[in-house]
Amino acid sequence: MLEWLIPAASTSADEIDWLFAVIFYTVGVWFVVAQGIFFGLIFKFRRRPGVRSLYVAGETKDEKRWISWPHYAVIACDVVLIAGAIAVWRDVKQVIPPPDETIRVIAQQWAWTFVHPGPDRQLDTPDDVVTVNELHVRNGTTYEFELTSQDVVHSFSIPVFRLKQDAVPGRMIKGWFRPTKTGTFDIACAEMCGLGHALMPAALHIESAEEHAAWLGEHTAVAAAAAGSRS
Amino acid sequence: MSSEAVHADRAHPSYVRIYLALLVLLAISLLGPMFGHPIVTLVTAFGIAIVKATMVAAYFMHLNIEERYVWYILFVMLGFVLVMFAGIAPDVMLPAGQNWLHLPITPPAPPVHH
Amino acid sequence: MSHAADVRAHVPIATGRSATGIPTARLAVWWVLASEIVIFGGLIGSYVMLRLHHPHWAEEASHTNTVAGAFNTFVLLTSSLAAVLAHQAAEARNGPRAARFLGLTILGGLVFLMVKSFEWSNEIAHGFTIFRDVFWSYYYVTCGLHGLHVIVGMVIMGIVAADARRGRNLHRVELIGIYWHFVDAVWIFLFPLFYIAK
Amino acid sequence: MSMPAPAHGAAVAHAPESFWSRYVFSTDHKVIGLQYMFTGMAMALIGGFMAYVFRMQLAFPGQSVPLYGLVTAREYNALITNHGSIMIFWVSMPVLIAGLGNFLIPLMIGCDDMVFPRLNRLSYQIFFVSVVIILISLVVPGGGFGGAWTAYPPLSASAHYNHTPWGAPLWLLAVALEFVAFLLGGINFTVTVMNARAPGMTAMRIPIVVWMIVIASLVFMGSVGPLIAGAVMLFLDQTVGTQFFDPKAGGDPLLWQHLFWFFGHPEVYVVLLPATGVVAEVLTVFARKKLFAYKTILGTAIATGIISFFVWAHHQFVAGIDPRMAHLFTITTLLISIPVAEMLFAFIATLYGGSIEFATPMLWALAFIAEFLIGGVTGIFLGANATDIYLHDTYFVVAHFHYTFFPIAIIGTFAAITYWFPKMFGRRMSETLGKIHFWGTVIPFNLIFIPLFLTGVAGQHRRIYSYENFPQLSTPWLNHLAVIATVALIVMLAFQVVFLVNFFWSMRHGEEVGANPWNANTLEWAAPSPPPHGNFVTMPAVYRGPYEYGVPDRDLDYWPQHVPNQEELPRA
Repeated sequence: MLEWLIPAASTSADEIDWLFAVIFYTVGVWFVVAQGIFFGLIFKFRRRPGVRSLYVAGETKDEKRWISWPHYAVIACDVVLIAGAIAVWRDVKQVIPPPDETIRVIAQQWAWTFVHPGPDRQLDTPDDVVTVNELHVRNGTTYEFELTSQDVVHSFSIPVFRLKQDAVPGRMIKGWFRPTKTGTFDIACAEMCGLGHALMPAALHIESAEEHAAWLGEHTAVAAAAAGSRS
Repeated sequence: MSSEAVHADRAHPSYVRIYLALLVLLAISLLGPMFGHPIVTLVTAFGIAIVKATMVAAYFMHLNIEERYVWYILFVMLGFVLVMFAGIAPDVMLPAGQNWLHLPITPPAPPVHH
Repeated sequence: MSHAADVRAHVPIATGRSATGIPTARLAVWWVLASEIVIFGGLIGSYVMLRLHHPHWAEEASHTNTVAGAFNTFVLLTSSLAAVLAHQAAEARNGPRAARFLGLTILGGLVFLMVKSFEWSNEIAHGFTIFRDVFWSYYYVTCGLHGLHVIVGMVIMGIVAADARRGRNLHRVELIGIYWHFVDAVWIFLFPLFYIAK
Repeated sequence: MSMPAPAHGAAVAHAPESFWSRYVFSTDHKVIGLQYMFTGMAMALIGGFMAYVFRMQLAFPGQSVPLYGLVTAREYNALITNHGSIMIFWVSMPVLIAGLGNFLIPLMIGCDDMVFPRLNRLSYQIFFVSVVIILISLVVPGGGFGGAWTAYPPLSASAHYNHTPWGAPLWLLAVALEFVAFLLGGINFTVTVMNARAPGMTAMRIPIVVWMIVIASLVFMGSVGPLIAGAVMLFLDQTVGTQFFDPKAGGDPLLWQHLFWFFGHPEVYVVLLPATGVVAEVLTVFARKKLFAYKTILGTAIATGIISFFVWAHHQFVAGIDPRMAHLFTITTLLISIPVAEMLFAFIATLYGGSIEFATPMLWALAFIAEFLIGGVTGIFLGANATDIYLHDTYFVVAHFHYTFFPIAIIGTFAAITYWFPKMFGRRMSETLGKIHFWGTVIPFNLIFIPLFLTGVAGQHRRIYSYENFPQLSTPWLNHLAVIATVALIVMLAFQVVFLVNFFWSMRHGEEVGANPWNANTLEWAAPSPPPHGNFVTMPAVYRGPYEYGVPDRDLDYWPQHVPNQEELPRA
């Protein structure tokens, strides 16, 4: 149901959207029932002349079941939701599938630097493509990212991937995504990082294999030329 | 206030003897590192610190004759500290974990001796 | 008694009640110590984590002065003994004797602070300042916070001793003693943490 | 009227006092409670004005805000940071814990004052200094601190990053002083309730609200210590240049996050519990019902307090903590829903068989339950680690948070003020104005935050002063939602004028009432309205629990705690 509001463009997004829906319907039922009983009681037991309130201590087992049964039901729902949350988290954050490519993401006040592995699909080779505030990925490819920060805490957030990971200075954090839809989307910083926090947008370009190869070709040529002129 | 009455009536233990025991423990904790074995040092340093602190609490702070729940209050607070430690240590204490690692730092150079 | 004096001397009925059996003031001291446990616990806990994280801190720790630390432990233990003897004297309603023992305790605190300042000035002179490494930041901040507690304890103890000499508020001798023993117990842990484990 | 032995309270009550010693440097718990409450209300106006300014910026970015002017990014950051800090530390805490605790605890447990009146006064004075400091921090060179109320280092640790060389340390100093004030106050509350109860006031006869304030004080005491230590470290980082949280030197930014949230999450329950206590008192009085399952409610409160120490890292699921730890914290977080839900069930069950009168305090109490349910169920989305990846730091969090804190700090407070106003000032507030104010607050409140749930789910991040740079996150319909929220906020703020008029008018001109206008059972209603210094004419003793409403075979449908079993009150 999240796709009604924002497109889902990665495998993780589908899983998270599924969990969101499960939680939504579970707590939705609770919410409707609880509010229904609540307002029903308010209406039924509004003050009427000559009617005295009942004396119910709620201490006997017989009376307590009115709260202990819902209590057990809450526990049951919690168990289901915990299981769902753990399963999805495991897939999304904990276990990184064997990646096709690795990209490096470096956050700083107030820009994103992306190191793409280039046509050879290996990082730290001469054909790496370094861009600022612009990330190009190939549709249907499993990417691992290595996230670091140069100064303060930032957060690497791609809403269409349902991806969010803080970039913490002093540590390198890995994650992964696998795009499923082409297009251009927003990347944002989601953690307060100073005056320019709102000025950290980056563009995510998810391209088909051909488009991506063309883009890489363009940029590796530029990179190679730059490297050549420098040497 | 019955406990006040109990307080006034009870015989004080020999505080000097407890004090001497504490000094002996202090000496042991100083001798511990001389064995050169890390586990011995750990036990003589921190094991004995716990014993000493318990003795001070029990005899000098009179927790041994105080209402029992004061112990509980203090231990619950210690428990919260342990919970805090257990929750934080996997991130701060370990050099790396699942999908993350601390980037290396350069330790400070030895100071220049004048 | 005039009205103004009456207001000043007024003690609420509440203060004299003791539903738990523990006198109100002593119960409050226990709660103060309970909240102090988490403050020192937070500081020491973070120190231990980072200490185990950084292997080079052992090297830094080897520059602390174990002899001075051990001597200070001895001084604090001795001052605690004086504090507990003061309490014993106060329970026997012997105010002047309690005041003399409290004086000894304050003296112990003074010696502790003098040794500490000797240590610190020595270390700073050798380049081990608070800025050198996070280890030293913890060293100065933890011992500094503890030292602050020593100073506060000495000031309060001076007030209590002055009262006790005139035989007033003798129950406070026990309260300040409990606080002092707690400060002592904290030091008992700081000593191995900063001076022995190397 | 029989007077107690004049050596105690009563004699002092009539001692002549100057304005200063009576209202400013008083040691009377009621005066100190009202000082906290008025200070909190004044700060609420400041925090509300801040909300108005940044909501205007969000609805109409880049346009001059009436009564303020243009909002720069720096000012926006300072506004949201201080809105959050002020509303939590200088509104919720002083009003719900310190204000209500001071005013109610001695009255409700039947004694003449706190056990340490001068410590109590000191606690307010420290608090007042912290208020002055936080207000000064807003106008110093560089502006107020803008690193969010969580103050994550290294941003908060160095002016090089946050560009507020004065604002950041002053903010931290104010927060730390506020902690010290509430630590002193909490110790005082706890010792008072433990030791100074009236004869017969056994543990199971203490009104729930007193229990809640004590549990909250203890949770605060147990959780704030590490953050006080952390605040010392961060303050040194900011001012003298140590590197406790600087990763380049071996410090760890995550350490602060942990220390902060180890306190920050229990803090939610620190303010929640007193508010639920208020709701319990009001529900029973206006439904004329015994509280359903007193012991269970008490048990859930204690369980909530304890579990709250095990959940903090759910604020940090995507902050770089080890992903395996996130599982543990998800489990504990969803577990904490169990006692809280059960407490709400018990409140709802209390209504069963009642005779519900819709007086203003009751409306507020009922609104608390209805609105807090929304806050509770949306919390599940954030407690589940997987959905939190997406929702973390979006407006969904903001909306969820306000659906918990608004019922706590605003609705709960209004329930308390309207309910205890007759006791505080000896007069009634206007019911008509009260009801206008109620609907004028609750309806706009929902119109503010339901749109924010939607913008959050659509991906809008919080703490962004303008979305113009994000083509996907500034679509027209998201902007419409922002405008709806902002207009609703302005309407809600406007309706607060009704409350202020009602409050100050009723203080002088409201209908005078006797000691027990609501026919309630708890001990504070046995004291005159307003109670004199020393509270009770005769120190009361307690014969039964606080919620004996509708007892069969009695003429009256209430049975005050201090009335001996044989005695009947004259018919009201």
